[in-house]
Amino acid sequence: MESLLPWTIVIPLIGAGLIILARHRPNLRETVTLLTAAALFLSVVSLTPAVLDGGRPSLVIWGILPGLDLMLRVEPLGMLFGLVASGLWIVNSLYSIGYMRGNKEQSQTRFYFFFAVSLAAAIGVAFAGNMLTLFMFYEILTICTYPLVTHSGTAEAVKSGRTYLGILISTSIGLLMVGIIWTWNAAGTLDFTPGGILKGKVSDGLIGVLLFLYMYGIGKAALMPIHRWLPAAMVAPTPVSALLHAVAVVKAGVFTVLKVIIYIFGIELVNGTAASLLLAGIAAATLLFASVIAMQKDNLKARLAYSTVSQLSYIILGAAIATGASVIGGGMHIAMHAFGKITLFFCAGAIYTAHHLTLVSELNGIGRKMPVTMIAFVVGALSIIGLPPMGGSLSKWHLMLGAAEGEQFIFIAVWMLSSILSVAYLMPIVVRAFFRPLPTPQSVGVAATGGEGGIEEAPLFCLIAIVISAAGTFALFFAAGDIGQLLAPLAKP
Amino acid sequence: MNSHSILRVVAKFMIPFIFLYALYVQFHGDFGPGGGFQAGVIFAVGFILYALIYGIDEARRVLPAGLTRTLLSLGVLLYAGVGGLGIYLGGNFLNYSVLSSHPVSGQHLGIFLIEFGVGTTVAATMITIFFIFAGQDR
Amino acid sequence: MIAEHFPVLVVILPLVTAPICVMLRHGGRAWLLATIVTWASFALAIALLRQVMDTGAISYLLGDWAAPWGIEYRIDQLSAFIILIVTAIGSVMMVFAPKSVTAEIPGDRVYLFYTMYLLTFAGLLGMAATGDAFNLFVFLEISSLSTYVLISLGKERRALTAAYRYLVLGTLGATFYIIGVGMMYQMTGTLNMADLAVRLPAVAETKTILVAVGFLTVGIGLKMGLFPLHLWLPNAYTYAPSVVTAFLAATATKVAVYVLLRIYYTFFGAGIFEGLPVSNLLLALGIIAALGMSAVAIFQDNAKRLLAYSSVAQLGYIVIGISLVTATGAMASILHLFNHALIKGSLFLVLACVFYRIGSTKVDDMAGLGKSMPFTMAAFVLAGFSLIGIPLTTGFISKWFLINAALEKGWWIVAVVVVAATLMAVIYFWKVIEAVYFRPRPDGALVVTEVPALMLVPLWVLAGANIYFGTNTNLSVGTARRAAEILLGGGG
Amino acid sequence: MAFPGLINYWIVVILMMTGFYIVISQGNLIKKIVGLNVFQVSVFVFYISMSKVFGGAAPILDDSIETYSNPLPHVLILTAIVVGVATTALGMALVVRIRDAYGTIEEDEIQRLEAEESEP
Repeated sequence: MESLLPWTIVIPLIGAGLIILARHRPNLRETVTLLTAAALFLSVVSLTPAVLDGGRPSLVIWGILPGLDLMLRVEPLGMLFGLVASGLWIVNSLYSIGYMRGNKEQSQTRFYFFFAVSLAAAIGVAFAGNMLTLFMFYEILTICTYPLVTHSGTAEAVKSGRTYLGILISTSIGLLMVGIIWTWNAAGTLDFTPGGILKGKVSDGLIGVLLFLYMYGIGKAALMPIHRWLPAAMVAPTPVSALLHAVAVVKAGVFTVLKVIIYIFGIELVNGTAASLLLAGIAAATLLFASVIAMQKDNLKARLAYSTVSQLSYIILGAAIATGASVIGGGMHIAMHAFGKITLFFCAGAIYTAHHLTLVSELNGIGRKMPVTMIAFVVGALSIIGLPPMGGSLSKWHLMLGAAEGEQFIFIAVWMLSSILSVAYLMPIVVRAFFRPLPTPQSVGVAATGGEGGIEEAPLFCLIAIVISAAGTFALFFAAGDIGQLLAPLAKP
Repeated sequence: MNSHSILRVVAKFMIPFIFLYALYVQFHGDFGPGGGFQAGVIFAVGFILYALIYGIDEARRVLPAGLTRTLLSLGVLLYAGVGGLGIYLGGNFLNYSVLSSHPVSGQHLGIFLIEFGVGTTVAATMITIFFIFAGQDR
Repeated sequence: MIAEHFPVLVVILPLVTAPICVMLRHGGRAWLLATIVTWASFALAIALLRQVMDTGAISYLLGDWAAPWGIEYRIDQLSAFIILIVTAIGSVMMVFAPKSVTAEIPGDRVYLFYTMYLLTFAGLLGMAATGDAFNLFVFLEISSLSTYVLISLGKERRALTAAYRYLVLGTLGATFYIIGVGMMYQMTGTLNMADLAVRLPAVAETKTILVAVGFLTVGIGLKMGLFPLHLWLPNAYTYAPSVVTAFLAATATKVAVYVLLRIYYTFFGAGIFEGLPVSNLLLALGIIAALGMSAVAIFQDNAKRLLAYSSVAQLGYIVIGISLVTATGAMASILHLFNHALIKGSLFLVLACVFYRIGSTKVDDMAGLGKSMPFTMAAFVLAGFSLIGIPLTTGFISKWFLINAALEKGWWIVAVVVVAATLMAVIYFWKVIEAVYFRPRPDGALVVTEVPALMLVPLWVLAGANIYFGTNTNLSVGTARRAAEILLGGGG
Repeated sequence: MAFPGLINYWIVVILMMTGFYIVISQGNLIKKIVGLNVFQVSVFVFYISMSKVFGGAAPILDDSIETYSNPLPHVLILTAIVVGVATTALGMALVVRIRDAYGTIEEDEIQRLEAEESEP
């Protein structure tokens, strides 16, 4: 199955090329997107059995610097991230078709093209065999998503795009690159090695410095105060927010955080150091503050974006605690949060497509018009909050278990508090949607788009996607055992 | 200056001698002080004198711009050509010893040609510069 | 065995062709000839580099006069690398040139342009090839004088004053250089570089030599636009014909840096850095250049001038690398010479394309070009990423080694400076990008289309080289490393 | 060596500084070039005086002469003079064209004109 490894990156790129070729025939173009997504998912899936058996398919592409290769190497965490990203791409493509056509967006070919390239980059991040390779794909991901963020080309989009790119590029070039070079300088290698490569090579002080260079260098993980790009990115069309800024891009960030903690530093090296405690404190603060901010946002997508910031810090916190269970929990949360959040974004986009509503305060009674969408929204919200029987509850469980294992009980309290806060920012939406009366047509101009009372759902493609992702969120609750089994090798030092 | 008969006559008388002196400096350069640079300048001076007395147009008629430019280039090419000939005959670039069967006479020949190239170029350059500036006000 | 004459042929060929171009007196034919010759030189340069990498330094005695007395051409890894840079850029530029030149230079002067171009080309190659300190001066002046002419051929009248200012400062610089050489000659009685390297250490402590170091540094600093001696550079780059700017930015300053490297490491050996505060001075100047000039670049509204300041800033990186006095540092500098030539070469070629179409390089006038000139602007984006140092581009490789060198020496503050300057590069680069892609064409502006393929192809060759040498670093890194090792290993 | 022995260097330095001062202080473009020339000439003097060997004859080969002055710097300076001439000629040509374009050869006036140009 190793022969399929390069294809995981090549397939989306070929797809991107075909999309350009099919630019004058929208139906063909969208078919290409779907087929590419399916092919990518299959090729990623085909790697899974080998990884489960303890195999580590790897491939050296070429030597880029003396002693440093551009190489791919699949390990459990990357496997999981790759599965999530490629699997959700199929769902998201369905959704995109509905959304982009429903809203008659411009430059759709460019949209699908960069989407495919971004996926290639995300898979590259997932399967990178050393830090340099990861960094390269990480930067490509940043650059390829920029045209998607500024898709509309309005002044606001340009401004947000500037924030987006400014923060992501400056942190990655300014901090992450320095961190990587410093690591190379100290350790003489950048290969992801179980147990880390820095042990015994650097002083404690330098470990602290490096830890912060990495954590703030990985801007995609949106640790405060460099989280501003994520809400800014919400000007993008919703499918972009859904797949990239709830799944691929932000998960690439936290995924990198986990990778660095596990394979560069090594859990043992980080666990219990002063720097890691400080980092955990910052992550905890980000987690709570972002939740509080989310409560105050009336714009639905902005609220979800801050929720994402908060949820990402779950994973960073898990990485900072650096025990076996906490990193497994962190890894698991990548999948759980991905499904939950993409569902929520799908719903937000569906509401916009069907009724052009963007504010939470406008959502009174929407549940009666869009029952399927809003039920899916409830499913996603429950998962984010961390209630069974949704996937999110189990990853949170592992994370808390990890905190207990590291004897840092305060963070258990943080997670509990965070759950309460997420109830506070998600549940009002549900309450409004189902229990408040619909506004009268006179008070809201947009209601003129359709008659009152009847069901007005988003386009069919959107609806299918929403149902699939909601079902996935639910199914993950039962698949958590398998994920745990996949990730188990991470806990071994 | 067409009215100054004395100048015209004296100049006419002088210029051949200036040229002759230039040639002396040119060809005696490999035995004593002298050489292409000095000879070129002196030759140019003779010509510039002519231009000063008889007018730019008259001088241009004798030595058109195209000709000076060609001479300028030819001088450089002669220099480089002799150097290249050294390569062709098995030595290094600018090795004159191989130009003739006897190294010393080869040296002699080489420096003679090279200096001739230098002289031509310098003279042509000087005249060109003079013309460019002198022709300004028209 | 013509191969043994390559060291001199690579210089002589363009030098001889220049007067032939004068005799042709026809723009098109002169271009054809110049193109053939530059490509031939490129081929020679490749052969030379291979030869040098196989067998080590090549010595070529002009006129077969023995080395310390006669003029020696000496090609080692470093000079071969520099020759490769100059010929590669020079030949690509020649392919690009005809349309742009015809558009910017009056028809009856076009053949003069190619003549002067070849002279500059030959002068730069001569500087890199020669092993004689005074011969270097001659080539320096050949290239400088022809450069002044090239700059003065620019379309606006300010090109004239820019050329004049450069002439005054450039002549001062060159004269400073010969003063320094004279002092070294006075103390050692030799002008041969290898010989100087042997004899200088014995007298390195004398005042004469210390003064000579000062003169040489200032003289070459003027030529390469080392901060604060860069004052001529922005105007010269801004008002010169577009192709000239691209060529000069990619090669002329690089060769000057080469001379500086030669002076420090070959003439004096790394020991000079112990006796004198040269490295501290260079470090300070490099840091100020990198930070200050990047900051100045942000506020420019003419893209050409913006990139000119960026060049001064990038030179700061190179000087920082030199000032580290380690093999990695020197290597980072040499590598950046190569990489920056590719980056700035492509960026200025893009501006040449823009000028060709809209007759201006003001950032405001470039608004909306992203749609009408997609391929040109894509090259700009690509080269810009390289300037910033995004992975997979050459700029990243340079930064990688430069920061590595700084950390190796424990000077993490230098790493901070490099990073800070990079972030400023992001800002000034993005300023152009936003204008190009996110602003509409101004009302009533010319409707423009993509430039002809004859311009696009060379542009993309250079831009593509940014990717190629960012992913396959065997040639650049390997050569730079060997060159740096030889430089620091003492001698030539 | 006593003071008189170094007198050539004093002359060189005085010439050099004179030339340099003219280049910097004069606003007239032609005068700047004159200054540049003085500056260059000082270097020529420096080379030539440096090569003089006390008691040495002109370097023309003859059996009766034991010591020669060093001929190499003279040769070098010959080259440098040629370069200087070329520089001067080019500088002058530029000045002529600047006058055609701006109507003046005073630096401050040119700068004023340029400033007006950049602020339309």
